[in-house]
Amino acid sequence: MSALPANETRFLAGADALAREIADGACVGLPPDYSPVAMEVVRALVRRGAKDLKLLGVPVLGLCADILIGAGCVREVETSAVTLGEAGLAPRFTAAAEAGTLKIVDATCPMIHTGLQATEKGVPFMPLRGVLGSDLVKHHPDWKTIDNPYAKGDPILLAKAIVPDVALFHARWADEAGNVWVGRRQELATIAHASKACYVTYEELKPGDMLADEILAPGCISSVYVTAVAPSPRGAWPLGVPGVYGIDDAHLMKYAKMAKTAEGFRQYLDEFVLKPVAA
Amino acid sequence: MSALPANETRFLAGADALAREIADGACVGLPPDYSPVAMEVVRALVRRGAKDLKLLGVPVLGLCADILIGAGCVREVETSAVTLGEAGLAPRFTAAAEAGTLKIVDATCPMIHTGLQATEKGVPFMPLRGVLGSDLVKHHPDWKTIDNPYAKGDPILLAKAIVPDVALFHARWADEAGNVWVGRRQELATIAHASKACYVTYEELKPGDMLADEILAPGCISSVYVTAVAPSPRGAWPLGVPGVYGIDDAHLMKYAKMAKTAEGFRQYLDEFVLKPVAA
Amino acid sequence: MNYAKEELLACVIARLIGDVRHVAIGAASPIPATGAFLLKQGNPSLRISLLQKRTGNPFTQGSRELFDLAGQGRIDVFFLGGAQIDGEANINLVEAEGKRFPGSFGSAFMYFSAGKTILFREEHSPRVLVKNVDYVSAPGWSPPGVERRGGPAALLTGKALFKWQAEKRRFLLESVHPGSGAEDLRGVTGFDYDAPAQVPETVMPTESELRLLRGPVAGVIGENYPEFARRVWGGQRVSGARIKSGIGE
Amino acid sequence: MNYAKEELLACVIARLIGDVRHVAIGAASPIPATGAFLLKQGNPSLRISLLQKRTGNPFTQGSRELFDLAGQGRIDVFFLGGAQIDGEANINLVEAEGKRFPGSFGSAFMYFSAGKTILFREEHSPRVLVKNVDYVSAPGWSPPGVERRGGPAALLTGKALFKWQAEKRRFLLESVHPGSGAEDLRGVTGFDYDAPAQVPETVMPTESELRLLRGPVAGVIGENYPEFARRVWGGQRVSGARIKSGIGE
Repeated sequence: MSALPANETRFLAGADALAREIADGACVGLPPDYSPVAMEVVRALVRRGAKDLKLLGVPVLGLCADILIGAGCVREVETSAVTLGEAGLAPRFTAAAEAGTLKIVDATCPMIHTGLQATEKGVPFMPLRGVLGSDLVKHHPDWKTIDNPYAKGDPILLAKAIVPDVALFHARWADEAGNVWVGRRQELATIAHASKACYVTYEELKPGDMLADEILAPGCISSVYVTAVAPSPRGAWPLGVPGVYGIDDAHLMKYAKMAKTAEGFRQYLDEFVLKPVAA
Repeated sequence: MSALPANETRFLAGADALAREIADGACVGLPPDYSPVAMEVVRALVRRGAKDLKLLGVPVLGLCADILIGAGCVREVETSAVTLGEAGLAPRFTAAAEAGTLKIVDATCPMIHTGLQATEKGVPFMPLRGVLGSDLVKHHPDWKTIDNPYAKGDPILLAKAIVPDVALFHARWADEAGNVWVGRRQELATIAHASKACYVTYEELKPGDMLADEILAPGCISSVYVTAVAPSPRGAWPLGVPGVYGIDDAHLMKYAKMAKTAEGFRQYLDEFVLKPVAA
Repeated sequence: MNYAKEELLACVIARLIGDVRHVAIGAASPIPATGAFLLKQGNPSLRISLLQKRTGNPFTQGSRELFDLAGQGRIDVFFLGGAQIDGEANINLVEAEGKRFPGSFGSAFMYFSAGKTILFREEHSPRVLVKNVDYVSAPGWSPPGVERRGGPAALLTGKALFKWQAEKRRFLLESVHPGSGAEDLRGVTGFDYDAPAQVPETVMPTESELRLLRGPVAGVIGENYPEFARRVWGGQRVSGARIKSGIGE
Repeated sequence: MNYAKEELLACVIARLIGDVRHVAIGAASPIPATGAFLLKQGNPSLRISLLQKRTGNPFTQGSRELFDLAGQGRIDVFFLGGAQIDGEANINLVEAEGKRFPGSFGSAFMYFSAGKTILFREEHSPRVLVKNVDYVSAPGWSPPGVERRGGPAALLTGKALFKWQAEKRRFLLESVHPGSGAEDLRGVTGFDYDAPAQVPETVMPTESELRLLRGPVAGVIGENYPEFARRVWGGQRVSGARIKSGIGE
């Protein structure tokens, strides 16, 4: 009855099968590097030559965006930042931005959360305090300043509802009912709730239904939101999964170094992306 | 620096000590009967003769409200409903409403959630679809209809931010760091985030810090929001704690029967409330 | 085969739900829940979200999530009742004639946001089915310009089934339940409605429907509406409970 | 006792935070984090929320919770930097002179919502400290009528400490770090500022501060900023890590 896909989770073979479901041109909502990122799907998107993606950082982007941008898969990003954290600037993002080959919509973290929360609630906008006077407001196509209807002379900013085509992330567990467990990384739930489709890779399959377990349920995203899942052990590498494996800082440093030049980046792709790598 | 209380959880002796912290006249946010209710504190409020409370149902009220209303502790309720579920109408609420001795602000569930979410985000209002044309809109003092600033001729309703003085509920666990675990009952988190003070009784104390545990953290409310906790084993009785004990349906039926008359209700208070009862 | 009135109503509800993906059931609605779980026996992929499911509750974000799901367009069918329901499908859950009812719950939102709403009230009397409700908890229709995803689809009572005609803003009598007395219906209905010359009788439960109701459905309903299950199925509940884990949600 | 520049800056930050309840630290801010954890050694009830804490992250509602906390007025102190910072305390994290920086992060919100913000940027040069930023990621002040809970309190660089004068919308030089050359400061600062006739020298770290930094503080920082800890403290990190569980957060 609605435009949303059927609410039964499909089980796919792996990251490459999942990457084939993400259409060229899609707006893809992605978590930050410290929230499980479906890195193996990111590599699979490069392998399948994805084109014209719009990446939405919820609320910031990191390694996955830099790889996709460097590989030519991305037309536009909307984000509060693109950064490799301690490993420094995201080199391919920076190069593309400075060359003018990438459309960038600059935002600020809570406005992205707010726009997704609007979609989560089914409302066309949601207000946020602050931000006024920032040049972000001048340049963002979807923000509006109104007068607070509850007070006089009290301007307040509105975020327009953001509707990603695809939510993409990695989870510690999926279960046989199609639920996924993301623990405290609840920005992933917000992306899932707001997106038209939601694709998730997982470390491990749990038998049964995690929603029947009072302890696991609070960290779950119900299968009602999950379009398809695929197994991808160590699928977040070189990023981490809290409680399972940490961020591979040495690899991030290596990436930051190699990706400083277009040639180094191509070499990185050859070595770590274009042939599927079991980390 | 802010009006909010210091963010270190205090540990109180029990439900009666906790009830003494809730001032007469306070606006108290309460969960529904199927989310852990701090029933022993409700009984303690009756024992200490609390007065002029305003009860906010998030989003509906049940047994706890009916007892407090019957005992004369309540000046006003704002709620989407007061009900005993399968045990039928809430008899003391119904009697007080029909006698005109209770101020009632009628709301609808998602508008209460929305008003609390506004406070949670620090914004003065938040919109919600639907509801327009309901007589609730005519009578609610804090709702406003505006034109969607993103479209022409598209009226939309706003909820004003709701700021309860007190959030009051029961949790399965508290830990030594002052965090509480409420599992999937995340309406409790919203009440805690939006309230000026938050009081929680708990079934059991967990050693250590649950936020350090990736599995327990997602069901926790951080101590940053928790003013004070107190032990109260079986403190939700005759209501339940998911995964620990169920609702005592027979007792609810008994209550519904006894509370049909003012006399029966006084008898119920004598038997189950005025002397502390270990269920 | 004999059947209880509740069983007949549940069978009608199963048919009214139809071929959808996601039914949500609010507070204290054992008969709608029974109808939904009956339908699920033949359509295991039907998702049923019980707001008050006591164990394994499907919502991980608390009671807000049902409304968020509806706002997102992920709830196809919802159920509403009313202390009063009028001929324009407005419902009143608040107060009438000096009497106070529990309150509007989520009706004012869900009536707009669910794909379709089935109105259900067992009592069929001029006291309940009125010309105009005393208080509009949730309106049956909205003027042009007011965003509204869904609205009423049908009204089921203990005596009859009405179809909602959105363009005419009027109910059409679809069938009268066996033994309810079609001839007296206008006398016990406080609002005017359309009716065919020949009013069909509501289809009775089949034996296979009754077997399902008294077996697996009674089991799952008994977990969440114990009083109701005891009243309707008494002892059968036990046999249902035994196989409950096979049907899940 | 010798000290690293980072240690001096952390000690200044600890003093700037002052007597508050809740400090939040955003992305990639090892020196502010070091200052906060140093302060916590003497004030164990100080709450430090590290947005990117790798284990035992304090947020259970994901990255949104930091901003919600600030919106609720529960964050007393926050830190911001800038590719450019100007004399009116505006910051630019987006772009300048053809160069692209990571982006504004949460600055445009946190600068308004935290009780006070400490501006921190190690590089003290006319390239960073400019008359007017090329792009306002977050404004240093807001016109009357614009709701704003907090704003800048101070600007700390690798050379000096400035106090923000809200009423004058201008920085006041408070102290110059040992060996930074007070006399040259106007030459390397692109904006105008007030200064006392005699500019004091920034207070150096004490031995007890250095002992805490190199012990427990190095341990907790090493967990979350491993590169930084390696660079500043090298081997000491290990001894810190051993006692980390005793200090928690």
